[in-house]
Amino acid sequence: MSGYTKNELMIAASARLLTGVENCFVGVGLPNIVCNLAQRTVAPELQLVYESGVFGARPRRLPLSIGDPTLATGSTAITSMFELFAFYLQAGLIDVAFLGGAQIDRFGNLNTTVIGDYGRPKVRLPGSGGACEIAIHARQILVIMRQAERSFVEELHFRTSPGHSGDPEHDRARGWSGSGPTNVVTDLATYGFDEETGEMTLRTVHPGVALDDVRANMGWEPRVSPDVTETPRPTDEELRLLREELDPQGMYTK
Amino acid sequence: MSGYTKNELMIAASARLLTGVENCFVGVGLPNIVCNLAQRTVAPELQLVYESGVFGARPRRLPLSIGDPTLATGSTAITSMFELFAFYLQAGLIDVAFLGGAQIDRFGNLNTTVIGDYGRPKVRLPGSGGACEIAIHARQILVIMRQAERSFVEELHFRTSPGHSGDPEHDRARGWSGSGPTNVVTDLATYGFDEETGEMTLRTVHPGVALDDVRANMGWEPRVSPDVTETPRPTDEELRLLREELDPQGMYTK
Amino acid sequence: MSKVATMREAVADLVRDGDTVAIEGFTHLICFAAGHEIIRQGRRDLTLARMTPDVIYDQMIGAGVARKLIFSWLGNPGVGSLHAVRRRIEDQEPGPLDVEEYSHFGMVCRYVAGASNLPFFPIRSYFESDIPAVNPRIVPITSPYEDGDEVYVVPPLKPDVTIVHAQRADRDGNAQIWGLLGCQKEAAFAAERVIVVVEELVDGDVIRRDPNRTVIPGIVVDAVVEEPFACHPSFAQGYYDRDNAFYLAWDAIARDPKTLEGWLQEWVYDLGSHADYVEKWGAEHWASLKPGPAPSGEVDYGMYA
Amino acid sequence: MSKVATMREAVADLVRDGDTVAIEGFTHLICFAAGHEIIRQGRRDLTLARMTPDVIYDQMIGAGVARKLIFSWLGNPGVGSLHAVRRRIEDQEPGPLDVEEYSHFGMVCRYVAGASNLPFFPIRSYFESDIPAVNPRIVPITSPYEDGDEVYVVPPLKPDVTIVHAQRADRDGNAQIWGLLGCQKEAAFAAERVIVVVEELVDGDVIRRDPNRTVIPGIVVDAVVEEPFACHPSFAQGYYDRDNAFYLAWDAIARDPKTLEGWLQEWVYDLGSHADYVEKWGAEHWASLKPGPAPSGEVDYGMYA
Repeated sequence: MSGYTKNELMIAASARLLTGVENCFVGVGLPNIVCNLAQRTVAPELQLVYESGVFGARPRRLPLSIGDPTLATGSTAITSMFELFAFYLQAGLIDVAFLGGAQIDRFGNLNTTVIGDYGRPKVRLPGSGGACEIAIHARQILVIMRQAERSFVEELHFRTSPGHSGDPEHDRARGWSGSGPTNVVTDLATYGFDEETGEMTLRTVHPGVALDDVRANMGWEPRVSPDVTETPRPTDEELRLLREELDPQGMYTK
Repeated sequence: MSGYTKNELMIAASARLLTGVENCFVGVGLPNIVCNLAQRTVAPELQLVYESGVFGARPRRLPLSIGDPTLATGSTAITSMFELFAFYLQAGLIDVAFLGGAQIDRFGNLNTTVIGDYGRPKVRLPGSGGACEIAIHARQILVIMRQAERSFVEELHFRTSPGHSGDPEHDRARGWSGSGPTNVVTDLATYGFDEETGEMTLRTVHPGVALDDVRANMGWEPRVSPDVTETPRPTDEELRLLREELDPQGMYTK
Repeated sequence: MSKVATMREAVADLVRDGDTVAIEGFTHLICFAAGHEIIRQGRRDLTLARMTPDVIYDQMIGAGVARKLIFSWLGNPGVGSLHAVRRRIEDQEPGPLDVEEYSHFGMVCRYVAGASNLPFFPIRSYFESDIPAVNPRIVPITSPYEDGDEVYVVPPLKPDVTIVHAQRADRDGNAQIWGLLGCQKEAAFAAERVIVVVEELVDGDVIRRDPNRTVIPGIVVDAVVEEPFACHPSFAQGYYDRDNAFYLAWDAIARDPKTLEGWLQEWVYDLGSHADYVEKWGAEHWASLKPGPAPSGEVDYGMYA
Repeated sequence: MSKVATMREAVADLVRDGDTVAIEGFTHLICFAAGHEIIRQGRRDLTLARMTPDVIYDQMIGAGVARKLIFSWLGNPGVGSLHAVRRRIEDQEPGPLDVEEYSHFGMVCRYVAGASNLPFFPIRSYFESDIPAVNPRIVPITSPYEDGDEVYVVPPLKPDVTIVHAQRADRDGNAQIWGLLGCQKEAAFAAERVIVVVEELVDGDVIRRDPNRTVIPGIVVDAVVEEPFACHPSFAQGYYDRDNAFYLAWDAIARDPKTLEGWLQEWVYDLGSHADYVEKWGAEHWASLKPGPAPSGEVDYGMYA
């Protein structure tokens, strides 16, 4: 089992960030697998929350969408979306949420709206969904994205969801329940954010990836942690869970 | 059956005001009997709505309070009080509501808060409850009160719930769903409100009551309709329903 | 993680002198047993919040636990007055009581704002009423849109402790309620600490079979107390009836401070717990309050595996 | 008073050219059959509102019914893009489409404001986002209280017509939903006219046995349509599964305007009604989407006579 895919590494690295977390806003795709893996390893108490209004979901199959019927059956509570956003999210009850996007900047601001000009976009992306308020109010934001020069950019085409302001004096005003993005996991490396400046900071580089590969795939010169290390590989147990229990068809792990 | 009590007359007169009405905010006591009588006579489609959050109640017994369990069982819908006040009442879906109070003035403004000074009241009354917003948003307000000089007053000690402003130019601003008080039924007479001035206007005097009795029991010289008549007596069928079906113990009709 | 506690433990741990306490429930599911335990433990200087203070707050205020009352309708529903509260306000006897009053919708929206982390909540009420004149926390603001409509706003209400009763909950505090819902959900989400008292503690699977029935999720709950008949003389839909005779009797009890004190001595101080109260009323009384059956029927969520 | 109608009648009576139409349902209970009937009846110049336009609005916009879209997340959930909508926006092909966009919470609060007769609704979102810069209807206001917090407000959304699907309703339109609730209640209360489509028309007594399950009361409903499988390829909890294979297939269908047009011809224009659509998919398909049982259990409301 010593071999593993890039996705398996990203999933395992992300799951470990959930150590001890009690609840998490889950998206579909990778975040869903990440949460399922964390529940079976580092966060046995983890409750899955979906913006569709489900709390404490126990999906019996891999959901294709965040509104899959398997999320409702057997969950702890189903609530209107108003209550989910107002009473749970805006009130600061959500510990962790996953976000991603077409573009991210060095302060963790995200673009999920357009590539090009808003009025006549080159690519019309989905828009905010709940991302704007999730970025503001989830206690902690984890970002999972593939890394490339066109997505890790010096300047966003559109700021859909706020990260850090870059201004330590005025970061995350009162009334924002969350502390913003804390980690980014890509297919090349993992990053944290500097507590002072809010700037994305390289923490670990994946096995087999050179620091220059990381630099070549982003639009700015990254701040590098003085104690940068290699990202830990997935353990045999993590790989077994992923392959045998969570995604036997390899929908998300290949 | 030619004899009847004052309450029976008030109930019958009030019930006839509900002719064809589709839904009504019900209080306990007289309004509850009034609505039940109307359902069996002039308003067979009438839905009973309670501010406790019940729509389409079918009480199997006379409820002592607006939160009686008999109101919930077998009703059409139960809703949170937020939704009842916001989506039903404030949105203008309630056709008729009953209000009363310790004091009423000539424009139908009501006091249910204090007798005397607010800071050190002679009598501390219950306060608004839902009355303030009901007065603003129910399409039509019916008032049932015993008439006396101390309760039909020139000047309220406290205006809890607005009636008409007395200023035809600025009565019932935009955003108010209701048209205000339209009728008052007392133990002596019934009143409407002048469409121009919003002033309470004597319409009918109960059998056996002299116009001077009516005048003697209010704090201002009432406007009198040119075609003032005698209040119709309860019919035999109304009395039968009240005595045999709706209130056999005479809790409210005696 | 189990949050199960006794009423004594829950009140001792979570209700502190000087707290703002909301025991909510609109006529339905008013947790009298929690109020009695707060009296028994001698809490003082509480600010008591409730839409309808009801007999429970007349008892608590009569027992001297509160310095302030936040409310929207002050009466004994279907009966008349709350005499202990009136004595404090009208005669300042045995001392004054601060009051802060709203309309029902205003109180509900205060809880909604508190639950939602909003600095204010807009409502179309209070127009041409004297209520804002005696409560400066109700203020007008103007719509920033073309309409320019003026509305009033109320501030968030965030109790230190909210205590609600539910028919059932699991050990994590996921609570299900049917019948009148009042504003318990909003009051619970708005609070810093939450005690859920239930008629029955049930397995988590019972909750998960009908997740749409869950009104208060365990995530906001600090303690779950199983205490049958805890709402008496209020009621629990499907479990027992409202004891209207007691509501009527309370009027006479509370009219005189001496009879009120005697009642508190006999029914609260002299008893160790709500279990003693249930026993003192006797099995016959509880049998008389039991309703007939009216089953909801069931729906199918479907198994999607 | 019975409000029962066929889908053809309901759409003919209640959906008019130029209307703002909201077919709501978050992933769950999206009434595709109503969208197809609107296409079939050739409505034009609609403003379509939905949190998640989903494949239903890709089909309707592909068919040319709309001039404007109000939304918060524009995608094929779990799959990718809505190609017909993207062509209108990116290439203005076959013509431009006005867009007005919010976040999810903003859209929900627009419906809440619309349902509540409020001129605006405050939310703590949009801070440091570019969304307000491209949507001038999202504006900042300041709390009148000591905190002085700045929040954003959104305006009410009051659709001319809201169409929602429910598992069941009675003939007066009292509708019950379980599983995901989305914002259907708020969208229905906000609308001038409401069509409720159901899997099953039931006796009023079924509704009255469990009044807490009622999500939309008949008082706001203009027409009730019984139309089984009306949500396909979306789903009805407990009745049929989401047809994920169709959502995946739609990606290829909609990528090319010609295949999209062919699909509309075959599956909408050439069929007289949703019953034909159900028949064309065939019994085996519906059997494959049927979930196993997962009963809710029942509760007791108690008979208080």
